[in-house]
Amino acid sequence: MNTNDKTIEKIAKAIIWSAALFVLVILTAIIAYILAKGLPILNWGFLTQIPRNMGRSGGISSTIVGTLMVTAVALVIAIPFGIGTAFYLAEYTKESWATRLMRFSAESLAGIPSIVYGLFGFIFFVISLNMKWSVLSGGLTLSFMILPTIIRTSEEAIRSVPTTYREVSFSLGATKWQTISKAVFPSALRGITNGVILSIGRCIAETAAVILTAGTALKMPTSIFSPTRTMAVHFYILAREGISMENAYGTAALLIILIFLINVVANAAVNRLMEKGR
Amino acid sequence: MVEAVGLGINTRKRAAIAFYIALLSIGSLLAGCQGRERNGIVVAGSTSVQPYAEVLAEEFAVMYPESSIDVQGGGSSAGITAATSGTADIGMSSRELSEKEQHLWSKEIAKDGLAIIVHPDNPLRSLSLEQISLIYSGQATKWSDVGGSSESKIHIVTREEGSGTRSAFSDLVMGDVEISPRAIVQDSNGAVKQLISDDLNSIGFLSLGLVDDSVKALMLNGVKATKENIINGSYGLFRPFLFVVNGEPTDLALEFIDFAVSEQGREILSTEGLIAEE
Amino acid sequence: MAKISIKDLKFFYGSNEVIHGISLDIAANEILALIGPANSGITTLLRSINRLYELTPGARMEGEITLDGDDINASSVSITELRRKVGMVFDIPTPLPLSIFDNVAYGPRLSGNTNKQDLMVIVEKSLRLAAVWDDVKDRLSEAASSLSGGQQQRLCIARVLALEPEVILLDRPCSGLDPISTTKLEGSLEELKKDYTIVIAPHNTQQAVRVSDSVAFLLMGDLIEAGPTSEVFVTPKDTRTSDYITGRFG
Amino acid sequence: MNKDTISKMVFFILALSSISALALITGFIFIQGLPLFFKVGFANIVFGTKWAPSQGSFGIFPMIVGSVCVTLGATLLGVPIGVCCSIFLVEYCPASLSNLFRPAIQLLAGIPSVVYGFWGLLFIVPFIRNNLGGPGLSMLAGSMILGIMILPTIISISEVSLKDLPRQYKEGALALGMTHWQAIYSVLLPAARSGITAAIVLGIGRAIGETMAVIMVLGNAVALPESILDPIRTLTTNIGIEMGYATGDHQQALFATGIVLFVIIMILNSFAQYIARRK
Repeated sequence: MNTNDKTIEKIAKAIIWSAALFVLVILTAIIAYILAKGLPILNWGFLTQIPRNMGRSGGISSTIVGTLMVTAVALVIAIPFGIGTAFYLAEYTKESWATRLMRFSAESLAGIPSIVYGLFGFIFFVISLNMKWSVLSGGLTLSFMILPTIIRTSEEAIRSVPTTYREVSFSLGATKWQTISKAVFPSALRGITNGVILSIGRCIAETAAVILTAGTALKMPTSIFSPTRTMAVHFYILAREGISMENAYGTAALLIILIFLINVVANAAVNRLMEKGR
Repeated sequence: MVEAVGLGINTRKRAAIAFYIALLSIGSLLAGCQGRERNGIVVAGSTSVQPYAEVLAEEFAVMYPESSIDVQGGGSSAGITAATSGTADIGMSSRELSEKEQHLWSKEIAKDGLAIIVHPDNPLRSLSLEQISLIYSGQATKWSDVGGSSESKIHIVTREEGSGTRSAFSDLVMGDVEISPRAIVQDSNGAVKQLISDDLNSIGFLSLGLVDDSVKALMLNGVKATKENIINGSYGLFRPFLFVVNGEPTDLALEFIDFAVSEQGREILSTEGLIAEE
Repeated sequence: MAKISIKDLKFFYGSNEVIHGISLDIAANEILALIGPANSGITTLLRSINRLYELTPGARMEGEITLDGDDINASSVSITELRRKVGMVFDIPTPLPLSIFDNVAYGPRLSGNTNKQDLMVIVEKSLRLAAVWDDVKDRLSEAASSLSGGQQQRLCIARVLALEPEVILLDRPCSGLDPISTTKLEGSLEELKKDYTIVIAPHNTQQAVRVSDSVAFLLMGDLIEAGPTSEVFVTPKDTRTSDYITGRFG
Repeated sequence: MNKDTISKMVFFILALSSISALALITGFIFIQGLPLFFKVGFANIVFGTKWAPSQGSFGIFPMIVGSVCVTLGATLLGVPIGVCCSIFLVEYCPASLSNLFRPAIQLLAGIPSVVYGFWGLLFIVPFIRNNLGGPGLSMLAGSMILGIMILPTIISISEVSLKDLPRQYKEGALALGMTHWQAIYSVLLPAARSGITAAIVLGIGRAIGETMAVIMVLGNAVALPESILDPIRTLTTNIGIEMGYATGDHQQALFATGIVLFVIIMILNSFAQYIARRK
């Protein structure tokens, strides 16, 4: 090793270390800043009271409920359709131009900006179908948004199940349905769950697609036809309009904690489920 | 142990299926109910009117605890569109109705001044309509062009296309002259105010009722932007705040509009800084 | 009557013919070894007996295979019934990602047997027959993948036995196993012969000599020679057979 | 009917519904947006420089330029840092640090984009205004925020593709007498090229599609920018800002903007598939 090599080695190492440090610093700066400003705001009252005076005072309970309702509607619709489609694509079709087209369109639609879904949802659900600003409109829009992601991740998970599992199951006299439900599905569960977790995160964090579909009402939603405001939208409006920085930070901190918890809890749940098998 | 394993899978699966069916049936049950509850209306539109409508709604709720009024932002044109399409029961507008919108029923609830605002530390105190128009058309680019001492570039801040405040500003100040495309566009009153309060070289326009210490309202030809000067006619920048309904208002919408223009309602609006006197 | 009778079997992957017309009878309660070098069509032959080849896109067979005199490709035959009658063990251990118990109970559960006591009886019997009960009896709810390779392969045999099949197909079942596991596995085959008809693709000719009653030698998709193991190995009729079993090629 | 037939039909119906839904949204956007292309003219929309929907001008060229410039800026900032960071995680990172690093990056990927935008408004915008001049709301601010936002995508995907390389690659390179860095630079990085490219394409996709964060920091002016300190508007923010108002031609113009976005994403996606296939 000559001296020149040594210098390059050192420089490269320095650059890579500083890039990593930079990322770590930025990460901490964003997360720590929001948490430091937001955590002191979080208390029982903040979580359980309805926002008052446009969110200037009171809590954020209705936006928490709104977020959960919109996300739930989106998942209830997108999960069965997404996973079902993935199984159909992976297990029931032969590779052809039609499946390639479907995969390409799912892939492309997964990349379409959420604002385009928002625009579509606003004109289609809210106005054309007269569903007005509601949990349902918002949830449907989000379900359209996450459907391609769920199809793609699930299909990938199903395809990565070893062929031997299917062969074993068939050789033991299983029907196609038994093979899919008893051998393929359990093995693909982890991948499918990862896709679903990803989608839950996207639903909760989404602003552009829900602001004009679910609406911005602060009242507690009473049914899926009530208009509502999700936490991310609430944060956007509070911060953007300068209504209340404290409550904005509190909302953001809660969002970050929520997303963190969903990752941790879901991962733990999947691990426990899978423990038996592997 | 062995039994427990076999049992576990089955019960869990059954529970999951049952839960899903329950969710779906709740969904369809809700869908079976007729739309939103009878005692609720949605008021949506201008972000300038929104805070005042919020206050009205809160007072209204004290008198009619059974009622539910959702106030949402979106912007004047959005509010008028929403009222036209039925997405909102009442639309809020901070500008006059255009020719195409004349078929709608509308009620003026108050008048509001339009303040030209700069950073509090900006030495400039007064501008003429022509000077404002020069700045916004992009012809005057430095403060010294309009009588200021600074050679710094002016950062023009405007609202987005469709905003009632922008439309009122265009009508009252610009006439046929276009606002420069180089102007910074902010999508709410709060965002304009925040930006002006941060940037020493910026200029913007804002609902007079929302002006506070963080920004400075300029005089127009030496006339202060105050309620009194608007009433006595010496300050000419003001526009109406309208409630817009598609067809004659009925039921709760009618009661709410009547409340807004009642003596009590006018008093509330007046206290909040609007010109609501008869 | 032969348990399984293969008449003029041809097999294609797309337009590529890999088996060129084989006829072969397999008697009940015997162990038949299919020997031959790689790419001779042995695995394909095994997979056509339980119609598992149908999973492979483009695979197609011609000719006739009968089980107890019934054409296995007849439209009246239920494919799941057929596969329950003709069990298969693969060349590598293939535990499903389930517990040991659930792996063995997989087949019985498919046919609707969910009674815990019944299942327990079947599982224990099958694991004992496959000579793996003592290794796993205390850890039935653990993941099957936690077992060693040899234990896994015997678990797979137990899983087939739990179906109470009539025929067992073994595709190089010992290829990944150590000598001790192989010996144990071969020992259990001797036991199983009493109740089942076994077709095995051994992983070498010595194993064929050790375990089989009769043997069939395949080469490049042709059946060269078939007969009782003692005859074929002692007095092969074809020079290619003698070349192969004496190790000149393969 | 047996369970097999039923399940196949159920799956088919689910798949058909999903595909119809995807077709619906695609069709809807095109049906809403295309008429304007015929009415106003393709060139007048895509290459027109004046956006004044109330006066019938629908030029979105400045927004296309805006989207491309901001995305390019984000890529220039985010890709080198992200790739370096993934090299760090695979090759240099002490185990104790990586246990902190990975969850943090996962978390960063999940933070709502509005939070990024707000953070940028608080720190990046004033920094640019005070040190570099201009209003602060600018292409540069947008590029920086997007550059940070695409880091998690780039880091996690390139990390996986580096990690999945056969161990022999590195061992072989070191056995030939290469230094650690030479092994990374001349063996590992080229071998992981397709994965890293996929990461970059995905990052670009995320940057082009982002809306709310950039509405807050870009300034949204509808003119062609003259410097990186000028406020600009992207295709997504154009929809985001005016979506609520839009009726008639204006609404169609926003759908037309959506179509342009759609086409850009399609091209990116085809490119990504081409890269993946070449692998």
